[in-house]
Amino acid sequence: MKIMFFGITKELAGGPSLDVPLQPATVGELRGWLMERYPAMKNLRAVMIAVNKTYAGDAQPLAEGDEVAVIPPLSGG
Amino acid sequence: MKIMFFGITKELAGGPSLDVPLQPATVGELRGWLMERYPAMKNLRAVMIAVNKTYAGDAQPLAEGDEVAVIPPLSGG
Amino acid sequence: MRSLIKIVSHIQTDEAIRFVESPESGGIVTFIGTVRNQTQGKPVLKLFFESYEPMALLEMEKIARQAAVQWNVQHIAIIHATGEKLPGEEVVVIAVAAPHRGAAFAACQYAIDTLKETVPIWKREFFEDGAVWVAAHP
Amino acid sequence: MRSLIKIVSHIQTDEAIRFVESPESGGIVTFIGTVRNQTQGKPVLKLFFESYEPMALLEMEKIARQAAVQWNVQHIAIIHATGEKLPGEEVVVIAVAAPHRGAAFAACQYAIDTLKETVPIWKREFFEDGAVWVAAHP
Repeated sequence: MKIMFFGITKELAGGPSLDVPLQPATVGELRGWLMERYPAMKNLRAVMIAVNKTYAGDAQPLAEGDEVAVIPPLSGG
Repeated sequence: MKIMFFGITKELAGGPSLDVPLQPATVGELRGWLMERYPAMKNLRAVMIAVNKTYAGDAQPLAEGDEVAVIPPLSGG
Repeated sequence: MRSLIKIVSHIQTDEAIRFVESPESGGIVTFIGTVRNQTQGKPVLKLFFESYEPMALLEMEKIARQAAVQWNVQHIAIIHATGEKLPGEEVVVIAVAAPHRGAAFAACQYAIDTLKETVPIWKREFFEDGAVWVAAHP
Repeated sequence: MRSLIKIVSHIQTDEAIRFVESPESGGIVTFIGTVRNQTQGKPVLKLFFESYEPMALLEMEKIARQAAVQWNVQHIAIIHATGEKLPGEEVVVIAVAAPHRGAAFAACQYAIDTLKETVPIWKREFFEDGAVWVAAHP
């Protein structure tokens, strides 16, 4: 499964996207995998995950083909 | 003393200004004289008097040379 | 604080916004009042605005000063039109720049609310069957 | 309701205002956010804005719909800039037309407050001695 990074997470991940080798079953599982791989993301004020362009809770299941994005703290406006 | 009229009071007075024959001692006295001369002004929602470009209460004394204006209900904006 | 206070025959919204913009302030709130094409369902053909101009300008300046004191407004522009205005045309524009956007919103709303209550300007509404001075009678 | 939702490289304030103006509405409130030349006293050289554009547009549309439902907004424009922006340049403009001005003020403030909370856009601040992603860390 491919995930996208934005803002500071793009820097921490070293690029705008990544192929996750395993298919995580839920958003929470993906989050755990990310925090293990990029420990510096634990220092961020918050990290949200969007699935198919909508904010998703940790319980939400993930399916192949979902558009998944890592959303660091917002600062628009 | 000369007074100015605006908006609907200009129509009721038949012109933009008027020489008041006597010198009223106070704003209240002027107001009484106006309401007697133009009874239709009594039907307005409110009539304020401005002296030297500032709203004035009925107790305020009037002097010769004051710039006096009759201010019907406002509707700017 | 910079303030721009004017009564004009034709409103330039952009002039008000450009006047208050500055690299020191982060937020600008504007209110623009336009002529509506109806009043309580009755078609309006046009409006006519009259002012007691020297006093109106003084009252508008009081509003600007109060906004500066109460909400720490950095820059403010208050421009009102007089004369004939057709539906859709702009009648008033108020632009406020403040360090915090909540203050800019509050100050701009204060300015238009107070303008309607204190600034000697009068509006005559023209309908197909006649005209009235708005709000004159109870 | 008409709504104009865009992410652009250069903001045209006037486009937002013209879009929401109509003879049916009497009041327009706008919020314009510009780049400040300092953050807590530290000079800012420039900003860089990045967005997750398709999701940002969806979240901006949600704001427009909520404003329409909650405040009876007639027309709304929400335009955000991305890319490099210098101090004084415009970053965001929101224009709201509503039948009553109180509703227009409330809806415009709701729109900018919510945009900052929900729309996936990120700002990087450049100082003389480095750069930071704003609000990223506690």
